[in-house]
Amino acid sequence: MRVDRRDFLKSLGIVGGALVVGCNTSAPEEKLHAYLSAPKAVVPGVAATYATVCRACPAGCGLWVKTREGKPIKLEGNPDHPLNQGKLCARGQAFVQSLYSPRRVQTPMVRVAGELRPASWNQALERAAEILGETRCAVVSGLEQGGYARLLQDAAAHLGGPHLCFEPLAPRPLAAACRLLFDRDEVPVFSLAQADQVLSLGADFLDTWLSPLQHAREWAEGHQAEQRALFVTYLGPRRHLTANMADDFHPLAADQCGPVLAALLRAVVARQKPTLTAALQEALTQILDKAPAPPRGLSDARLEQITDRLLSARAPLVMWGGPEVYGRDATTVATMVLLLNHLLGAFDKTVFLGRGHAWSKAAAHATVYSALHQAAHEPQQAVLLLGTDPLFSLPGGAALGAALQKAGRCIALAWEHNHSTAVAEVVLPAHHPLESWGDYEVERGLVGLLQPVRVPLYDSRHPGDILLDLTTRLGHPRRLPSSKDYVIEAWQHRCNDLAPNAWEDALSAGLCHVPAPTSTIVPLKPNRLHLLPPLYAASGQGVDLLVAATTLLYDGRGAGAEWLMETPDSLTQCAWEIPAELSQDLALTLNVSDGDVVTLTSPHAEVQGRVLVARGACPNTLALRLGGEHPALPEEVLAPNPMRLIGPVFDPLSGALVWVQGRIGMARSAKSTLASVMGSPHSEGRNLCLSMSASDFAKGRFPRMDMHGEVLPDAAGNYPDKRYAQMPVEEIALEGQRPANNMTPLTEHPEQRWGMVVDLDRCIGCAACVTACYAENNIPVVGRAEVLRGRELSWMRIEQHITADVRQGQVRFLPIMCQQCGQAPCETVCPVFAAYHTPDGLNAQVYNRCVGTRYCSNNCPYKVRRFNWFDYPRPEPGNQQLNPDVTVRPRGVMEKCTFCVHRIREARNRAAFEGRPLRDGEIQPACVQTCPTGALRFGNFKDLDAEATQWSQNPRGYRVLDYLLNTRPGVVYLRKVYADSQEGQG
Amino acid sequence: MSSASRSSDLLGHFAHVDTLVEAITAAQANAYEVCDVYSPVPVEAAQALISPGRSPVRFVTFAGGLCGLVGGMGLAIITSLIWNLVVAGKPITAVVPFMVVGFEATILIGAISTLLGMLIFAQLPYRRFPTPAYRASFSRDRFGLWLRCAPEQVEAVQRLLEEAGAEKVEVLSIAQGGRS
Amino acid sequence: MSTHHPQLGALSYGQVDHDILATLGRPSRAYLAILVFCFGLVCIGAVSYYHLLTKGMGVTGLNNPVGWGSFITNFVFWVGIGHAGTLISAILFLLRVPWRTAIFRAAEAATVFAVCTAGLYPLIHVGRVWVAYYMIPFPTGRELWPNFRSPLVWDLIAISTYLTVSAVFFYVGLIPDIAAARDRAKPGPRQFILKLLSLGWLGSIRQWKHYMGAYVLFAALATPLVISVHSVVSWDFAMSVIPGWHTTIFAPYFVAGAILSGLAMVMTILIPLRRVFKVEHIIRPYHLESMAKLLLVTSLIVGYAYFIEIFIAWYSGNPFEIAIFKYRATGEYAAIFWLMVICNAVVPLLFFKKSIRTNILALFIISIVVNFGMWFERYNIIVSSLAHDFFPTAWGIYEMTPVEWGIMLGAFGLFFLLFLTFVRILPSISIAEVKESMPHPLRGRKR
Amino acid sequence: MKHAQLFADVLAMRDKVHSPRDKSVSLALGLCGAIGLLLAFAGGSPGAGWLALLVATTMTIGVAAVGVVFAAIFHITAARWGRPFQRFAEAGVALMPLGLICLLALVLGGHAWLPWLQVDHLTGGKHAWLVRGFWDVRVLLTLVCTYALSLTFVYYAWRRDFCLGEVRAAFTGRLGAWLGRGITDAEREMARCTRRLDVLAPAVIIVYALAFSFLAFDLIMALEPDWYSTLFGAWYFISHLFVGLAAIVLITTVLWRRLSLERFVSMPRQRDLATLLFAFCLVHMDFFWSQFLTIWYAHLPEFTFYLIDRTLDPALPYHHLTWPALAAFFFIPFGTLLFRRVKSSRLLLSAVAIIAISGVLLARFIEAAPALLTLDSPSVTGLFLPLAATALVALGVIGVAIPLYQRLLTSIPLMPLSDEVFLATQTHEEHP
Repeated sequence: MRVDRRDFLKSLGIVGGALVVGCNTSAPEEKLHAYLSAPKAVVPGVAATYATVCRACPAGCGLWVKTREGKPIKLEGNPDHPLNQGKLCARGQAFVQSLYSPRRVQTPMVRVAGELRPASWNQALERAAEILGETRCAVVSGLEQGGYARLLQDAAAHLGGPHLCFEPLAPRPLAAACRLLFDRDEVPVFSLAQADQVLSLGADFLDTWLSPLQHAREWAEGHQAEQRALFVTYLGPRRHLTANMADDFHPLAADQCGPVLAALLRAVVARQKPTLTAALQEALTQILDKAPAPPRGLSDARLEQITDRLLSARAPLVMWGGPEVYGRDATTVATMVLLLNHLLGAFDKTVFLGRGHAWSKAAAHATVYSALHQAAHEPQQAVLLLGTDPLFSLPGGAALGAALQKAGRCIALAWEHNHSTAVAEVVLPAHHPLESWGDYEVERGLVGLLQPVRVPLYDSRHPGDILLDLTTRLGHPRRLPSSKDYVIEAWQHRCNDLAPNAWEDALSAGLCHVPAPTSTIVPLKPNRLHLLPPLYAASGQGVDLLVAATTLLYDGRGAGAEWLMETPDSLTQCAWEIPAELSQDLALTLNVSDGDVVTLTSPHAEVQGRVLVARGACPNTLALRLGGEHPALPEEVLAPNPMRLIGPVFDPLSGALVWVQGRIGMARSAKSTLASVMGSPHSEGRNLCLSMSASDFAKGRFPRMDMHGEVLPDAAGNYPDKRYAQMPVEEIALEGQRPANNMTPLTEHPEQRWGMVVDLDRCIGCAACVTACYAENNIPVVGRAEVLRGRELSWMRIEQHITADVRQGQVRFLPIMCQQCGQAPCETVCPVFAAYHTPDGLNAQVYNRCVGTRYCSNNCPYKVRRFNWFDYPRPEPGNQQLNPDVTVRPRGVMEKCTFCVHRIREARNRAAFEGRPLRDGEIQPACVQTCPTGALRFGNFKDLDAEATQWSQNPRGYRVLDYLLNTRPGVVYLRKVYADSQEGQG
Repeated sequence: MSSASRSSDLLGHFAHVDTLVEAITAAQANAYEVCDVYSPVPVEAAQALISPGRSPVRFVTFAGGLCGLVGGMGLAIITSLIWNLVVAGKPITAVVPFMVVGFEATILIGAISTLLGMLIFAQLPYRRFPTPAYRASFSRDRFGLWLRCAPEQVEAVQRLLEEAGAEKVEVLSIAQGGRS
Repeated sequence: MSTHHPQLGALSYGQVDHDILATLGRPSRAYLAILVFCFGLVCIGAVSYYHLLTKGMGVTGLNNPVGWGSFITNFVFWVGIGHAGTLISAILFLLRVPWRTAIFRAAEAATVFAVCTAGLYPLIHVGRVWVAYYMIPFPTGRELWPNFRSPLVWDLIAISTYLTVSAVFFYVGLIPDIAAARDRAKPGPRQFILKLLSLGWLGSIRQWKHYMGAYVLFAALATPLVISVHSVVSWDFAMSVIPGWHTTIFAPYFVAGAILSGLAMVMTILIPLRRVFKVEHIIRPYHLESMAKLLLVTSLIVGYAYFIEIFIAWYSGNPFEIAIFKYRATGEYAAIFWLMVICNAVVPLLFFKKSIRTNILALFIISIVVNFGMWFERYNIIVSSLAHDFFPTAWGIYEMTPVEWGIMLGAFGLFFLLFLTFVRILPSISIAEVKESMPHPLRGRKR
Repeated sequence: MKHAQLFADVLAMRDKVHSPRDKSVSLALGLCGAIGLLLAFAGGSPGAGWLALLVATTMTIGVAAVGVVFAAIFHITAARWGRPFQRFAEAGVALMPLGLICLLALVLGGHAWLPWLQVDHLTGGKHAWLVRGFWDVRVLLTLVCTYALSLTFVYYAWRRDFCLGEVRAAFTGRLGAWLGRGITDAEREMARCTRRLDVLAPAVIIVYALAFSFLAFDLIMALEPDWYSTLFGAWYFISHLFVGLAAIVLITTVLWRRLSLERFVSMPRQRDLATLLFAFCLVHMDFFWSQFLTIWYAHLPEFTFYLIDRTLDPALPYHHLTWPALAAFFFIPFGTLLFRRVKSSRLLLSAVAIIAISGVLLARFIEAAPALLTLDSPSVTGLFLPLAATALVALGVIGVAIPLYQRLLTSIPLMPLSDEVFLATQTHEEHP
């Protein structure tokens, strides 16, 4: 109780503080522009939403920042942004946590006698200027494109060094290949929008590759069961989410992408010889002759299949990329990919050049590495790190770090402490992107605008302004007074809009979009192909080490956000765990099982990691996820940083890092347990996560659950048991009456019966919904120890099911949140009515009334209720993110999902206030709102025209365990429709 | 009162039930007033002579039980009507589960009223303890027969008691009107 | 209600009176030592609970699938113990079973104290004990009422009713004995208190009449109550939808189990008691053997339930039912399961042999074995079903933590502390009824 | 001295068992039965025949077995008051042949009525359990074994009486001769019988409980192959204990005047019997309630459909029978037996017994009917014929039972003369 009250007082304090601050700062001399209808000034209790850009990864999706009392509390996708169209991934959801990170740099710091000591801005800047004065300094920032980037370039020019955009996952080989083939140093834009056949070689396009949200959205559109236009084939060393969702999936060694492409090319060439120019043919032969053939681990029949699919495709698309496959021969392979796409006529259908994709600006790893190396070893060289942490993301970071610290010519502008700030001579606190002006041009003509959405938490400054300050101190006149002016200048230049308050409108919209010039087919210049090195085949002893980027941790920066660590990875079902994924054959030979600790040795380092046996991984591979050894991680998370295991080896042609460096040694060292949230993935013949074959779907033979389990209709389309469970709509028709399988009349819902439809066919397991739920509902983060005890508090979970019909190590995902049962077993057992059924069909949980008997949780068949075992700490400044609309639950009460009831109530009040009925789609729970593939739909089942209601009547629909328990859930699941082509394989 | 003032009391100590019963019968035959009989155990025979019939406590119990049933069901039904929340689609006035409440209440109130009934009819707690005729041995192994007669009959009664087999006969000296 | 007792013919009223009241004499050193030990246990329990109270439920081994653990196990266990008392005194009273008289007092005491102990557990186990009163039906300004559709509320009502009724029954039964004690007591505070407690009982024929009349009614009310109370406890589980919990046989099965455990506990207590208090001539092997027989019957019923549950699970073809029984027999809790079967359904079968039923040591050992067995039964039922219910993905494992052990020890300490204090203060064998069960002293006809 | 008189009285009872009207009564009842069967099988209501036969069978085999069970219970518990009723209880064995014949008929006709033969999706163990041949053998064996054990018990109980010379002399019939054969040392033989009884008594009870649980599963529960309930077996054998006790009450009250039982049974003892009936009425209801509440509350279709069909589906007529059945097997007996007046009046007591028995009969009917009958209309009239048939067949059983009973009652002493406990009750039995 006490703590409850304290929290309440705190939140009061926050509000009050906000008001005080709010007056003088959150409407500063430069006005912030709220989105359309939002109030101009901060009104307590009313959320103001601002548009900006997500900088959690280089994709540059549009953001809406929901602020209360001048504090950002929740990030949503910007519906008007063409890239993400209102959706947001888990990383985007968690981006707000980096604003409130406990590791924020709070004051300028200067190294004195080897120790970083707080200093005044002036001292720090003086020291920095001093360093810069006597050196040539490279400016290393994250990926930037636009006005701010221009500022950085100018500054770099003044400082006498280059401006490098460092992105660990930069697809340099593709850019290099483009240069070779088309004489353009750019990364083409890949789009699944029109594609009908997609072959992905390693590329995890649904969740980490280039522009995941966009790809995911396009995939969902093309792949939806009702009108399926898209077929995805995946070949690659790792079963990541994309592989898991692929219609046809086959594990393939990293170094076999080249040979496979070669084989495909050969096949294509064989078909198209007549149409090809002599030069091209000549070039092709040059490449293909260097290619070893045939590929290992892929049967000719399978290859045949794939080739046919590609050749018969209307708009094929071949994608390749990702750290798992970037090898010594990356450029060669990339070239082959582009060639194949070219020959398949994919250009301008699914592959676009000349869009000026931001990724093109990403610097080569080699360049960045050498910049750092010089700063470390050459007295005239310095480096200025701007927000990025190359020491964490580059091989040999540790050595570089030590040298840099010794050299003392490293200046770090950062908002969070990281490996680089640790070695810097001067550390200057920079604004968090949510605190700063800026812009980000995803591709030519699509400019996203950043605006500060809160008063800076600490004594930080805009990095751009800091640079301007420094250059001024060095005696270079400012071209423009501040970084904001650079942004405006760039905006004017790009979207020269002369309307009176165009700028304000642009800010409100968060972007300006000038349709990009549609590229014409760029002539292919085959004359330089002979420069390409031959394909490289891995050799030697040991295990293939695959460095992996994952949904939640991306290039490792995700590990900085608690939510992303607490959210279990859908594939590993582990929280607070970055396991070493071991292929099954290796697990057998090493005799290790999940949780065992193994020692990994490479020429460069020896590290330890917890094993997770990865079903469906390519034999003899060990995948290590980026994110290990992130400074934010607590001790007990035994996670190695894969970059330590590989050396600074770069592809000479593209300057890209060679990620696949071959073999490492491995030894079993100790027993331990994985912090898994999953009991058993095997469904044990329990019909929980259901699916059906595409052929059944085509024939309209929809299975239905009845008392005897899953039954198919007979020829006449009838089902044997009359007593099958009703679906929501039939049920609503029966309200007030007693259906055949009920002993009592059904409860009546006067106006609404809120419900959700979950399309298992669309769910890719990206866990954005789970993270969104954490963000929206003030769900405490419990940490690894508690997860091990089975005490995680997530209201929603993405379950992993291995059902009878899955193959090749794929798994099915089943998002489970409170089912809002019409006849909830949990309600009736509660002695105090803390759990009850609201008139609008929700399964309400009254926290104040809850005594904590935990009977409801016992009796909940879906096990979606969560108990507060302790009072969970919410340290400053993280508590500023708490959503004031949602109670912070005290120790000893049960909590659970209620379809974001506060949003429902708010919308209902608004509607009542405006004297109108609720509109369909007006209310969106956090999970539904953010789901990138639109797998979740929410609405009022009593409104037959509502989108959700329509979907709930889909014949694929079923309600989990309803046939057995008569719970009449408010959540309808639509079966996954799996491709028949998988039948009989694996 | 007036009769009491002229009456005198005798107490016979008995070691055996049959002698006690004999004495009671004789006393009643001679129309001596049997004030009370003390015994360490219930003696049906004696009771049949002194206060025949069954104890009326059972009616109190029955009434109590009935009230309990009605009260219990009533409580459950009325409260659920006052705070009519739907749980698990069960009816608001769900008689089936309320039966349990009704049953328990029946027993509870029934038992309590039984206790009250017993206390009332057995005059417990007995405020005027100990009565002049009560002896500690009556809670061990002796039976006490307390007779009252006119002063002139004292010897007769004494004889009667001794013949019946009283181990010892006391003539109680009671203050005038000490007992009524 | 005069069922003449075959074995007590030899004794006289006075002797009985003396021997039984003799148990209230000066306490021995050993007794005090045990008392102190029990108090120590209580302290351990208190400390553990304080830790729980200040830190939160998290200090237990409970987790998401397993919301109930040792606390509810102990709750059911103690309520079960609390059943022998009323069974022996009420049902056997109605059935006029002769061997009741010598032992029912101790049994009733055990009942009252066991139910008190049990009553603590729901409070210990709720997440917010400071609002536990929400469960009690009382009028508030906001007219909030408990949910009478919830088995927990039934439980609350049933247990409190049971406590009240058995306490009343216990006290009423004590009145004549308190009177006896009063009459032997030396003047002083003790006598004064006894005087108050005895309500001025005279043992006059009229008092006896209403007393006996009421006593039968108490028995008649208590009998269905005993059955209902543990049925209600069983319904805490049977009303749910959880495989292994939701099964119709639970009510009778739990009642039988409760009586089994209760009898076992009473035996465990009586056997040393009769020795220490030198009342072997009043509580005879005959009594213990009769209890052993009853114990055997209930153990057979429990065995029947075990068997039928598994058979029906197999017969049903319900994958969830089958899975849970497979899990119980082979999963993490298999040891508990098999111990349960052996202790409750196999070991008591030894009582078919007269030589064992009549061997005091064997009785004592087996009664303790059954006590353990019944604890395992509750643990097995509660934990295993929760650990593996519908969603394999949500399965989990529960293990007791030191805090829970501490609280459990505390409960045992409390129970024995109360009981031991009682046996020194008031007669733990009913004087009046032992006398009653003997043939009336008759001089026999003269002439 | 005293005993001689007692023996004389007991032996004299034999001649009072019969009365002139009995034959006609039993004939009339038997006729009812015949009509019932005719009506059932030829009455044009499919399934009614087997239904009637099934219900009658369950009741018959139940009553036949339960008598001995009570005898065994009396024997184990030192319950003195039950002794005078011992023989009347044991006489239940007279129904055993009839019960066996009925069951045999059911088994032979199994293909015509066993519903699970038509069901194709038998889940779980039912594949193995509900198999025709196995089922036949199982059901018959179960019953035969139970009966064999009961008969052994009864044999020793009666043989102990026949150790007494007077008894041997008095009963020279075939049964008597067999029971009394080869007795040389009466004392030792009696002791031996007693030892045997001590062992057999618990066995009888245990075997009864197990056997009848499984008969319940096989004969009644399996009629709805999709439905199952762990308590069903117990509920079934309890309800037959209830019926059996009611039958004992009925027989004794009917024969009371004829045999002038007040000679052996004082009014309080008669009330004790009534109280026991009351107790069983409560236990019976407790089991019903435990089963009903659990299903009602958790509300799982797997279980509820059974209740729905039988208690509230308006598309079926059975819900009309629910309350009558409840009233008959609980409310009426409970409401009446509360009162001493009813317990004391033999007339009222027998009436209550009859109502209770018919209540359980109705319950069995409701349990079995929906699975066996195919009704075209939800109107209760459709039930008239099957119900009437069932009732008539039941009467028929009684018709057949009467002479069997009398035959048996005339060939053994009606009081356990060799039972010290009984003799003790007779010596200092306090008189009303």
